[in-house]
This record gives sequence, structure tokens and C-alpha cells, in this order.
Amino acid sequence: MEIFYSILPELIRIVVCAVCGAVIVFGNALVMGYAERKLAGHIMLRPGPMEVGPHGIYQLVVDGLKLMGKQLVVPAKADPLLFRFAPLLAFAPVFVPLLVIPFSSKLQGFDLDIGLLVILALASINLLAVLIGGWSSNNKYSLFGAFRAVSQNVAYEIPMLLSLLSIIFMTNTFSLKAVVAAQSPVWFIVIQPLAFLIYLVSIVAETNRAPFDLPEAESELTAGFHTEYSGMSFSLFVLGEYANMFIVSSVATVFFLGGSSGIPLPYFEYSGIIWFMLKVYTLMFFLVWIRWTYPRTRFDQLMNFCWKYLIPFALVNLLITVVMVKLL
Amino acid sequence: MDINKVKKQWQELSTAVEDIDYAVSGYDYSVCLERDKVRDFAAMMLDEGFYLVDLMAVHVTPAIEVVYQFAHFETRCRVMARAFVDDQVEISTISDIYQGANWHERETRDFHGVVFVGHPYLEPLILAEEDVDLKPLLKEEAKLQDVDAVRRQPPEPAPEPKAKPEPKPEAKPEAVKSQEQS
Amino acid sequence: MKSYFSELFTGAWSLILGLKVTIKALFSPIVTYQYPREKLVVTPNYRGHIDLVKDAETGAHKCITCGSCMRECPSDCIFLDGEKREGVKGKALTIFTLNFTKCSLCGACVEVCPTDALDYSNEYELAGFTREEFHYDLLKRVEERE
Amino acid sequence: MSMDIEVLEDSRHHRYVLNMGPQHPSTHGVLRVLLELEGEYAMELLPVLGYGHRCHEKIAEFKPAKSFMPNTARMDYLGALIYNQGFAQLLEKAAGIEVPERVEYIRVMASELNRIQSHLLWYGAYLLDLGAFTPIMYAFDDREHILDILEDVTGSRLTYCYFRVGGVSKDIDDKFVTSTRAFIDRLRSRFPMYEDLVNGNVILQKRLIDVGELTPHICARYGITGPMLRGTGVAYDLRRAEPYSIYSEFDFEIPTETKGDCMASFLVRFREMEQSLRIIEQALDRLPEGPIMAAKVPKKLKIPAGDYNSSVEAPRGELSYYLVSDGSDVPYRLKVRTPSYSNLSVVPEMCQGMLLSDVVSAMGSLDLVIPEIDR
Repeated sequence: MEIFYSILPELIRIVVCAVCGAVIVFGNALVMGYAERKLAGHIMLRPGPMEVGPHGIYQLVVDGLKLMGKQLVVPAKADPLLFRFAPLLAFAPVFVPLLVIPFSSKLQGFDLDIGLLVILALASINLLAVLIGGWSSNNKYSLFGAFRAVSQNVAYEIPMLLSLLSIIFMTNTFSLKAVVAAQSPVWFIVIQPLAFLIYLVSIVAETNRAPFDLPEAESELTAGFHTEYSGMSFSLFVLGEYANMFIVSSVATVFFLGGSSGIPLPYFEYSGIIWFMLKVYTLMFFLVWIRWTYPRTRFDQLMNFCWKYLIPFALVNLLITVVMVKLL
Repeated sequence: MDINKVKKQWQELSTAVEDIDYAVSGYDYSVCLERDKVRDFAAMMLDEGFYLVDLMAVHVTPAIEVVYQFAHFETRCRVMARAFVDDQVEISTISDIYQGANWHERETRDFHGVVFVGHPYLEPLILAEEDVDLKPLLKEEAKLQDVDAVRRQPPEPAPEPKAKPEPKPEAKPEAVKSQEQS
Repeated sequence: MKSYFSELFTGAWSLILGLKVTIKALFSPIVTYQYPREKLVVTPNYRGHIDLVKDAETGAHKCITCGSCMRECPSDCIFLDGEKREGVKGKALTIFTLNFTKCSLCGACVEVCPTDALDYSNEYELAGFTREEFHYDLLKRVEERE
Repeated sequence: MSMDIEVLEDSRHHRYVLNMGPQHPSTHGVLRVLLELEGEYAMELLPVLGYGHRCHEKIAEFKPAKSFMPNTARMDYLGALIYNQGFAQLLEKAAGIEVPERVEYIRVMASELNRIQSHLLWYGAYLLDLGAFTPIMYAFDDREHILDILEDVTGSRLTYCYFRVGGVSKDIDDKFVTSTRAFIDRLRSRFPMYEDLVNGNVILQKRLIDVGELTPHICARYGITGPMLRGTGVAYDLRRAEPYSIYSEFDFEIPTETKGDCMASFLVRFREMEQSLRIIEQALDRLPEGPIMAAKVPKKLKIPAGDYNSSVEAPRGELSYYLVSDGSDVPYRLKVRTPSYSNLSVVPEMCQGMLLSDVVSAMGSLDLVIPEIDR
């Protein structure tokens, strides 16, 4: 019993964090789903969702209900177990990275020493889900999507890591809180603009969004890896995508944009979280903006860009960082 | 492209070369071919830089007539080459010379049942597979015309210049045994 | 090496130009209409299905049952018939139906009509559940019209 | 269809067949292409046609020739007026009907508007194929103005049946003139925006340059015409090569490129819109007064026996009507040579060994309209 009481605060903390994580994931999906459609609409000179509620703000709720009501179709020759498992695998791991993200100096689930590693490790699981989903669908288009996703993600993880590594060399820690703390006078985007750009390009590829949305390229592969998915199993992939966008944008905020630091707002103690969210959603707006501007790249060009431009630049950047760190 | 040179070559290959009034008919030359000269003719046309506009069949008696339409990229020279199919409704293919003819020949096979000997893949293109023997554009007995009935008739009353045709087409006395429906 | 960098910079610049266009569009007014709630004014020249014209003076249609439109129609979608009546010159129209499912809106019937008895209607919201909904009885329509 | 997928997969183990269409986002209608793939490379392609066959040529043999006019619009729903033009011209030639000058001007203007409209739709749809979602809405925004102008004149928005044998069905008014002039200014001012958003975009250029290269010789062998041919450097445009209507009176350029790849035909089409605007502008300036119908058009249009051909430059290339008449008013045989048909037939050769993504962009650059292929 004493053991129970001793771990009780920790248990409550875990439960609260998990609930908060779920709220963030679903809330983010609602906000982003609506914002993306609205922004896409206005970029295309049309209003976007307008029918359900004022300016269509309940559209996503209605869509969610519709998706829940839909039949989950499993193709005849698909692998039924893996086919059903893949969406869960895409969705489940997105909660854990949220635990280590410092939303403000006080609001953080766990300040782990290996915070960044946790995020990167779990973010990669999403890729496995795409592969399993694409493969188990027994559809050639899905398979193509899965293959493309794997090679693209593996390739783009390298420049992403290299760009983050140059920050790690400067701060000597994987703890996200410490990284934020290290940016007290100037944000790292000022010191490491190149690393920020490389990271930005990489996360577009990592989250499989246009112009790098090759795994789902609808004009080529109909819908890529989720061609055969319907109803909730499809929406779990979408939820996973938005959650991943949130996580990679949070990492960018933490590593380059000073995390929750900002001018303290009057009469509000936790102004950090507002600054943090503002930065995260600015980055996400950027992701939406470029998605609705550019055509899709071709696969070999995508890889060429990674190997010819991003990785050399990231390596040079890292090298310069290391030398500078040693000298100063 | 030297038109006189080309015309000389046509005359060697064909039975008749006719100058047509472009203002009335919309093409310049009409060439009648023997069916065994079709391939030579096509090869010659490709050498001279003509492109294949169209390939079609017209169902007339005594035999189905296959019409090849050529035109030239540089000069205005639109040519209709005609050849009749043989008793087996066969004619040799030109799809290895003009690859564009491939689909036209398949279509003609669909619609008229003309067999193009040597065609690499003479399967139904426009029609469905089960309609192989439908041949929808073959005329029924009552409507079938003789080849002379669909040729340009020489103006009978007065030899008018063809460039300025009479605006009243009914006025032209065409001795055509027309059996059209009203 | 030079082309390597110049390609990078021209490419990046072209991407920025694209972003400029879309961000401008984002803050431009929308150009679409929310259709069932807002309706555009359809031009009076719009050619919907045909209708019999109501003569402003007599209040009746102008059809003389000559049947030109029926003959001219390339798709055989018009059917009309008339009967001999006392006191009426020629035939009086008894039935005039249009099978709109077959109509290709070519306008041949309107142009051939000797008395200008036919005109295009301006209806464009045409949706139905059965084909029979588009078998219009034009005679009835002209009588019911104001 | 007759190519048995199972057998093919069996016989060449390392290859497999991908069935693209008839319902695929980038085949623009009911086209089906069987791709034999090795990895993502298309080693062999087999287009399967005929899903939209509506027997137009058979229908033509059953009714008076001039009743075929509405059918022409249904073949190519994007170039309906130009198809109208070709057919009207064919019958006018055959029956020897002189067309009033005003009619020719109206026809030219309407046809050129139609051509711009078609190119704008292609522009948007092609970029949709390439994964850019926004340009199609901008292109449709512009296209809507053309549709409004043409609707006001012709009465329909897509499948126009406006031209008649010997004239047009309705005269244009001042509203047409002012709104067309306004549209010309508008579209001109929009071109720089398109240049910035799309034409100069590095991703687009990488997707299109060196993809699907053609040569004039390949074009001759396949009978490829239109912007694809002009992309190879051959300035062949029927409006110039065989001037029909009154095109010889207008001053316009034939845009050409030399490379023959997708980018070349892309740019050719883009510039053609500008040239069409020029033609319309000149036609508006010179628009004469006069009747809109030839004086003597017989009610029963008997066509003298013989064969007639009429070729016009459709948005996608050369459109030819070939009519064989036995002297009655019903065509004995009517053959329609549609440009997309010949253009599409090059796909098996053009796309051989291409990446799947390139197949999509190469097919998109053909500007396919499937109903015109299937007829």
C-alpha cells in the first residue's frame, strides 16, 4: 500500500498527461482539418466549408461522425490482420512524443534526458504503419505508395537528423527543456538558419505532404497507401498525419524558434504556452501554404534533392558548427 | 517537297492520279491504287514527309474501299489514296510504316471487317470484344451504292468552272440512283 | 559547380514567387457563389428545353400544328398532333409533348417554326428521379403559365 | 480486354501489369491503360479504348447531314464550336453555300474563345495531374468568363450547337463586344500570375523538361498534330497551312518550341492563348455589319455526289471531316478524324521506359478528351 501511495502522484501524472495528449491530438486534428480546408479554399478563391455551422466550423465534427458510421471494408485478398492493425500502428505512437515536448517552462509531461530520441524513434513507427498498410491492402497502387513512403522517409531522416545534430552539438543535451533554455538570448534560427531550412524541407517529406506527397500521389497512385482504407481506419491515418505534423513542428519550435520563450503577456502566468502554440501553428500554416502552391515532385528528383543538396549542406553545416563550437 | 516529282512517283504506283479542286472538296489530289501497291505508296509518302491524317473504309460495290488520307507539314498537299480490298476483304497493313495507322486499321476492322494482313494486333479497339463480327458500318443491301454513284459527277449541262459552284445544289442534275429514306 | 548553385537559387526564387501568388490569393475576395443560397442571374438567352410561346394578345399558343419541328428534330423528341375543329382554321393542337431526355438542345425546332410558336425556357435546375419527369406536356405547361 | 493479365504476369515473372483506368484520376475520363511495369518503370503500355463509344459515324448515316450538327459538339465537349465550324464548313463547301462575312467573323471569335477555354481547362487539369491543386481554380475562374460570354450568345455553356449551315443561329450584340474586350484585358493581366505560380516553378520544369520527347518524324508516322507537333518545331497550324474561314486575314503567330518534350507542348499551348486573344481583338476591330445567315440555304440540303473533306485546327490538333455523298441529303459515309485519337496512339512508343509519374505527365500533355477518341 505504501508503494502505491508513493507512486500515486506519478500515476496521476501519467494519466493526466495521457488525457492531455489525447486532447491535443484530437483537438489538433480538428483545428488543422478545418484550417487546412479553409485555407485551401481561400487560396483557391473559394470559401471552403460553409454549410455546417457558421462558416462551417462544425464540418470536421460532422465528417468525423460520417467516417465513424462508415463500413470498414477489407479487400477480399488483403491480409485481414495486418490490414486492420496498420491504422492503429499509425495512430497509437503519436501520443508518446507529446509527453516530452515542453509546451512551456512548466508544462511538460516528462523531461527526459533522451527527449529527442524518444520523439524520433516513435515518429518513425508511423512509417512502418504505412508500409504494413500499403502491403497488406494487396493493391498495386497501395504497394507503390508504401514503397515510396519507405524510401522517402529513410532518405529524409538523414538530413533531418543532421540538422538537429548541429543544435545538439551546441547544447550538448538531448533534453528538449535544456535546448529551449539554451536559446535564452537568441533563437537558434538566427545562429543556424541553414539547419532550420534543411529541417523544414525534411519535415515536409517526413510528413508526406505536398509537394512531397508521393506515397499518396492521387493523380498517379489514386490514393497511394490508403487506397483501400475506408471509414475510421482511413481517418486514423489522417489523424496520425496531423499529429505528426504537430510533433515535427513542435520539435522545430523547440530547436529553432526558442520553444515557449517570448514576451510575457500581462495578467497571464502561462503565456509560454500561447507563444509555443503560436509558433507551432505558424509552422503548420507554412506547411499548408506550400501544399496548396506547388506541383508534386517526381520520385527520383525527390531523392536527388535529398542526396545532392540537403545532405551535403547539412554535413557542411554540421562541420562548421563543430569547428565553431570547438573554437569558441 | 517537289510536287511534280512526287506526282511522278504517284503515277508510277497508281492507276489514276486526279487533281481535285480544293475549294470544293477540301483536298488536292486523289490517287487510286491497286491493293498490292498500298505499302509501296505508304513508304514513298513517308519518305516525302507526308503524315497520315486518316485511314477509313467506305462500303461500296464491288468491294469495300479503303481511303488513306495524307497531308504534308510544309506545303498544302492533301491526298486521298484509295484502294479496294480483295475477295477475302483483305488488304495489306501499313501500320509498320505509319505506326499511327495501327489504331485506324483496328478501327476499320471493327466497323467494316476489313482484315489488314500483317497487322501486329488486329483486335477490337473501339468496339467490345464480343462484337467482333458486328461490323456496324457495313451498308445493308438496300442502301449499298455502286462506287460510281459516290464519285464526283461531271457537271452535265454546261462545263462550269469547279471553283465557283452553283449556289443552288438542287439545280445540279445528278443522275444518281438514290434510294435514301425521306 | 556554378550551375549547381545557380540552379538552387533560381529554383528557390521560383518557389518564393509561387508562394507570393498564393498568399495574395489567400487575402483576395472569393469568386465563387454558394449555389443554392446565392443564385446567379441566368442570361435571358439561355437555351433550356423548348416551351410553347403564349401570345400576349390572345393568351393562347401560336402553334398551327404544321409539324415542322417534329420532322426537323434530329432526335425525334417532339410529338404533336391536332384535330379539326369547328371555327378554327386548319388543325387545332391537341397534344404537344417533348421528351427532354433525348433532346440535344440544338434549337432546330425553334428555328424552323413558321409562326415562332416555340421558344427556349430559362429553366436550368433540372434534376429528377425518373425519366418520365422529363416528358413534358408543353400544351399543359402553356395553359398553366401566367 | 484481350490481353490476359494473369497470362502476362505468368510469362514474365519480374514484370507485372498495372491497370490504370477506366476510373483513374489522371486518365481524364474513361480511358484505360494497361501498364506493364518493371519496378516503377513502364516497359509496355496498351491503351484500351471504346468505353465511351456512341456510334456517331453510324448515326450520321441515318439522318440529314445538317442534323448531325449537335453530335459534333458531343465528340469534343471542349472544342465544340470548332467542331461545329468544321462540320458547317464541310456542308457549305459541298453544297456550295457562300457564307456572309459577318458570320465568318463571329465564327472566328467564338471559335477562338472556345480554344482559349479548352486550353484553360487543360492547363488546370494538367497541373492537377502533376499534383498542383490551386491553378485549376484560377484557370476555371478565367474560363468562367468565357463560358458566360458564349452562353449569352449561343445559349449553352459546354456543348454548343451555335453554327448553322450557312450562318450562325444568333447574332452577337454590343454586350458580347464589351464583355469580350473586358475578358481580353483580364486574361492578359492574368498571364504574369500564371507565369509566377506555374510556368517558372522549378518543380514543374523538372517534371516536364525532357519528358516524352517527340521528333517531327515520330509525329509524321503517328499523325500527331496540334500543340504537340508545334512543340517539336514544326510550325504547322491549319489556320495558316490551309487557311479556312477568314484566318488568312489575321495577323497572328504560330508559337513553336524545338524540344518536343512535355514542356514544349505546355508552353505552346500557353502561348496559343495569347495568340487567340490577338485574333479575337483584330476580329472585334474589324467586325462588319451584315446578315448572319446565307441568303439561300435550301431546306433539304442535298449534297452532290462525291467526297468532301474539311479540316480545321481544333484545340488538340487537326480535325477532319470526310464525307462521302451519293447525292442525297443523308451522308453515305461520314468519317471524323479526331486529333486526340492519333495523338494518343503515340503513347505506347512515347512512354516506353518511363517512370509511372512521367507517364501521367506525358499523357496529360496530350490534352486528351476521351469522348472525341471513342466517338
